[in-house]
Amino acid sequence: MPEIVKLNVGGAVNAALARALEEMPETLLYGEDVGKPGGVFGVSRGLQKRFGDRVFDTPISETAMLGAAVGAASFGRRPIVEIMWIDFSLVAFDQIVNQAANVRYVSEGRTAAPLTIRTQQGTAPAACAQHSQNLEALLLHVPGIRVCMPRTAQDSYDLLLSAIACDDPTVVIENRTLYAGTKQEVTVGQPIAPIGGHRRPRSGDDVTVVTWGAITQKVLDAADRLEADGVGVDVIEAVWLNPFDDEAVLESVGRTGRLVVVHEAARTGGFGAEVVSRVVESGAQLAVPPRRVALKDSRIPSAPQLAAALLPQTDEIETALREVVRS
Amino acid sequence: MPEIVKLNVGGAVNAALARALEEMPETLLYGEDVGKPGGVFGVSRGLQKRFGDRVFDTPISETAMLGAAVGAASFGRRPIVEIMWIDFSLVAFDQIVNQAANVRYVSEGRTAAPLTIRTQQGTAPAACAQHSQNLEALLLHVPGIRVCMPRTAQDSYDLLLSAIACDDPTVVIENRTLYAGTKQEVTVGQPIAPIGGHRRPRSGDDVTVVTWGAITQKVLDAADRLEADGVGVDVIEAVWLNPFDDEAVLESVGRTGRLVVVHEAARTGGFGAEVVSRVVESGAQLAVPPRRVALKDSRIPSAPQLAAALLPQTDEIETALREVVRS
Amino acid sequence: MNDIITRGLDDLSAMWRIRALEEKIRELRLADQVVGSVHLAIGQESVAVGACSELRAHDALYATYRGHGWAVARGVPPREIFGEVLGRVSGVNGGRGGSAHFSAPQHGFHGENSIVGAGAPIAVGAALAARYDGSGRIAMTVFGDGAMNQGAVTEAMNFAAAFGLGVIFICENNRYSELTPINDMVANPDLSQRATALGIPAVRVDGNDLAQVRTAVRLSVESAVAGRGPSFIEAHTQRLVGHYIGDAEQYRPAGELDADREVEPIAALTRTLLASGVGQETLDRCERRAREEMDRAAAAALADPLVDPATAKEHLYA
Amino acid sequence: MNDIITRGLDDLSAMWRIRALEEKIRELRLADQVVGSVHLAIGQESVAVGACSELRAHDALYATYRGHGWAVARGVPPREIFGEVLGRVSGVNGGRGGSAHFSAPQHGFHGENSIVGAGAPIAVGAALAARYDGSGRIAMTVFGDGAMNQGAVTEAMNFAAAFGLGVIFICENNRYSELTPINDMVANPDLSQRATALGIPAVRVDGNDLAQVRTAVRLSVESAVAGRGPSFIEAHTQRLVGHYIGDAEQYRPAGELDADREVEPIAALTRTLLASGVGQETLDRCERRAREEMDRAAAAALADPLVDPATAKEHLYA
Ligand SMILES: Cc1ncc(C[n+]2csc(CCOP(=O)(O)OP(=O)(O)O)c2C)c(N)n1
Ligand SMILES: Cc1ncc(C[n+]2csc(CCOP(=O)(O)OP(=O)(O)O)c2C)c(N)n1
Ligand SMILES: [Mg+2]
Ligand SMILES: [Mg+2]
Repeated sequence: MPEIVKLNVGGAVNAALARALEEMPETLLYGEDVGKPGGVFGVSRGLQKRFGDRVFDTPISETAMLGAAVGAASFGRRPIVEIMWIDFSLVAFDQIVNQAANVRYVSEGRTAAPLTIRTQQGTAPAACAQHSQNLEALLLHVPGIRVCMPRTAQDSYDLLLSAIACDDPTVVIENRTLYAGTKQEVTVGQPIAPIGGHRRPRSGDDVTVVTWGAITQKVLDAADRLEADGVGVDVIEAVWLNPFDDEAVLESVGRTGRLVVVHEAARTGGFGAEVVSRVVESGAQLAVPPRRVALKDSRIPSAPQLAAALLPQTDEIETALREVVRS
Repeated sequence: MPEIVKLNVGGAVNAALARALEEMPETLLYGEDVGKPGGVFGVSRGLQKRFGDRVFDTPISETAMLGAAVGAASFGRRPIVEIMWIDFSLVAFDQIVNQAANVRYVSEGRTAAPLTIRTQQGTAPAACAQHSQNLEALLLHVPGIRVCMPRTAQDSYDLLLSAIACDDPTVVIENRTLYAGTKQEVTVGQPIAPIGGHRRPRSGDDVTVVTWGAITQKVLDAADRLEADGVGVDVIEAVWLNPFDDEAVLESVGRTGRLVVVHEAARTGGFGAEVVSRVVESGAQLAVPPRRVALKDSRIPSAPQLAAALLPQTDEIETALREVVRS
Repeated sequence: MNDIITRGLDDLSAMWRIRALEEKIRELRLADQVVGSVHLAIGQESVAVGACSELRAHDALYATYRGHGWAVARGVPPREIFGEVLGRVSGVNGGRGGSAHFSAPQHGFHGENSIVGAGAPIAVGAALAARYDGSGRIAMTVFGDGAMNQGAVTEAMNFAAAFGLGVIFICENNRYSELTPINDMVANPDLSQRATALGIPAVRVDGNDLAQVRTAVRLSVESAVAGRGPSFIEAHTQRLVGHYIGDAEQYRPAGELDADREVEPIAALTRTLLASGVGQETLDRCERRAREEMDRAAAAALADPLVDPATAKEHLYA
Repeated sequence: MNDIITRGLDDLSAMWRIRALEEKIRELRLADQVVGSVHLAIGQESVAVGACSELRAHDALYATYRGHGWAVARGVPPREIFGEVLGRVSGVNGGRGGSAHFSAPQHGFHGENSIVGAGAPIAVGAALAARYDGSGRIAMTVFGDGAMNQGAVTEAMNFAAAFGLGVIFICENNRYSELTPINDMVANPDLSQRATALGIPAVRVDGNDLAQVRTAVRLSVESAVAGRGPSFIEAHTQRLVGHYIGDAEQYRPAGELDADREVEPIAALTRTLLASGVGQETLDRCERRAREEMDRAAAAALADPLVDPATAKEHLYA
């Protein structure tokens, strides 16, 4: 019984969590302030009331939270754990990399860890260096962990459900600056899709942009500016980063012969390098060298004007696109 | 008073530590079993006897160990902390990424964290999945952290001293399979070099290989096989990964027009992608698409025959080189 | 006036300086002149004032994101704090730290930390350094009740205990970790017992009582200086505001805030001083002077130039 | 024979099975038939035998890299353990886990863990699941003295305590963490007090005394089943061998090993049974049968085919 409702991103996450708790009795939802208070971003509001002790608050113990998820998952539960900021996952990275990622492989498939880590990342004004990082690349270097980064309300709903239904440890990386945005039409209640795939919020034949996360909006703004000048930008939004949709990217680059990758994470060692590498290794013919637009390698200063100087901005993306198209 | 002595890699590390403790009274050396027992690999043997309480054992508390290094470093000490296996750094990744890396930048240069993390990584037969990872790429995505990977006895000595003398947090990633190797001639007592630079253990004009760490030996073996057929392989060993010596790589690729990157770490999101990206972004003309040879994305199984099937082997490197040269 | 009253007025002024600074920051935040996340310690001032009054200039303090008051108590100039949260050149870290992550080592304020529990191991390092440099420095680290459940804090306490390092661990138990009551997250509400179990002398004090805080800290300093290692102080306190600005505080039981306002340290000390015969206008002057100082400091900081974005890439490496 | 003697002989046999398995693995390791890191628990068998005898089939056990004995005590067939460390198809995880990281959930053995302390939070999850599935399952996690200093263990204990989860924490205090005495790394050698401070009932037992281990575990199981939450048991024990094969054991004070050999559980129980009138040949038979079983199992595993490298990429994802 699919249905169209108006939800902002936070509401869409809430709706997806509610549906998962409703339809999958094996789900648990927990994290710091997730239960009674309904989450520091209000995203789990009302769920404890509705689902009782399957939704609960935890001590500030990320290692225990994630370890407990690994254990509960191997006994038929499907835990959904909120790590309030991706930066905090670093106090418990062992449980993701050395524990969750190994469960299925090392046990030769005898055990599994169908758990979902919901977290959020990104820069916001004056959030401070320890609350500003974009760390998807760390997770993407860990075989065994699935990763997605929804942006729209629809994807925030859909991808979270796909992640929860997925039988492997999956990290859903949201962005707190999007939660309270305007309401969008979201189709809810559709069958849950398997993980994987991409989105193409703009299409064009002149240059391919691969991007993901909140910065996609800046890419779209830049694309609109080029569009106004008759330049067609093919924007591949890699909402799933593991599995990554190589084919979509290669098909697009095959048409455009030009590639720009944009991410908010630090340039060096970011996943943009992987995308560039896969494209050039494929033998795709590029008319001009590929480009990455990303955080200039740095820590993130609190003062907004300083951070802005380091982060990729619409103008910088536009310039990169124009240069690539021009050459 | 430079002098040539015969040391294996473990001995070279020991000699470098002894020299640092001797010449830099502000150094401290600590870690689990590092003091009295002299390290589980014997690498710090004799140092506690010689340098007293500046060399000590610690509880199994990596977070406390690294946090204490950050604190002590800001008060004029120069701590050298051993993290026994790089895999264990994940229980304390916060102290590296959110703490050590931020000290200088966030304080606007008022505070510094001149600490060295000595660790080792790599695959060894039946080491198990939690003692086998090559994780340099995680650190290389963290602005603010310097990283090197010595392999020869000479570099194990030289780079460690450069790292210790460096005024930023630096991770020296050794490889336990090399410690007990045969003794090599090592020049000790030279002035300590600044961080940075590369090595070129083979030179040639037909294909460039960029590699680092223990697997360099397999690259050299493969290069020798090609050499026998008159194919010149230019091997750039990136002993320093941050700072990375772009120029050396671009110069080599400029001559050869062919690039292969080899690392033991997992392929996806490995630092090989960064190297490939930097080369192609530079506009370097490649005659054939670049190639990466790396761990097939996987956890590492204990059984040696299984692990061998996933790890890059000399044959595979040789094949990649031949294919690249042939095309 | 006798000594007790003089000290009382000094304390009152010290607390008012913190509260006035924080209320000013709140005002600027609500006016969107300050942006981002701001964590106030309104109601908790006595712990910072009492503890810092027992530290020596060369001791090292490590605080959390809720650290403005501790910085003020350590002597960080208010204009530099305002400048910091406003991204001005006068900012103590040129705007790079911000409200939740600034430091001023020149004032013995070795920084806030926005990762729960992460400051504790770092403070241990400051005490470790003192073993070798002959400075006699001790380190103090302050964190909340919730931080006790973060593994880093236990590791830090054990490390300090095992090596007899001069660290004072102060747990400001304000009953809540963000929006969640600490007593729902532990089986034993006496958090100090965790330190005892690690071999660390531990006490629980009424954090609203400056004398209790001072005595506990003084004994801890003496113990550390004498080489007897770390101490732990659980100081019961309360925050009279939300965890962050905008916190709807729905987690508070009815009447709690009213009761807290009765016992909070500025109200309590004001009452005591009044009962000791100090005149209302003397007390009011403490508040007024503090507010005037902070108004001036904020105005000065607002008039300071913004940090130049061209400097954003500096100081990543030596 | 009376019941006590019967039980004693069963226990002796159970301990001999573990020791014989481990000595066989050591032999294979020294002959380079087994490769890599191997951690033996020779001397510690009584803790595993006593604790596992009180668990029910559906309970979940989490061990460390030093876990062979716990696996045997849980009922994992020796041939599958030998197969595992030898990389054979008969291996309980097809050689992917190896000596230090294998698991056999079908026997309630939810795995070894080679990260110190990391198994404890995972065990908490098994108990958490039991809250919802009506299974009545309880979880047991065993770790060493050194693991107490890893933050994960405190976090796990508090998590279990706060939520009243049915977890039994067993700390095998064998006096050493690798090559370092635990008493040099803590200020308070009574590790059980850390659990008490978290609100967890805790006891210290002589791990060489099967009756003490059993009683402590039985009470803990009862308490967990009754919904009274976690328990903590510090079992004092000793390893008669190095931390790893090849450990020179220079850290041992003179005479320590001789004293340990006097009290170690197989020697102790053998003495008791002799004193109770059991004949030497009956006791010898326990040992001989165990050794024969393990020789057979090892031989069978050695004859099993190696796992096919072509399967190496399987099972990364669902
Ligand atoms: C490792 C980590 N987990 C979670 C958070 C989010 N967080 C910030 S403050 C806080 C509550 C801390 O409570 P408490 O320790 O009692 O200190 P208080 O804020 O009450 O002063 C939490 C959960 C964080 N910053 N770091
Ligand atoms: C997080 C982490 N740090 C360090 C190690 C290396 N290590 C393996 S076993 C061990 C000693 C553990 O001692 P204890 O907990 O007493 O257990 P025991 O080995 O005595 O059974 C250490 C330090 C590790 N595996 N994981
Ligand atoms: Mg609190
Ligand atoms: Mg031990």
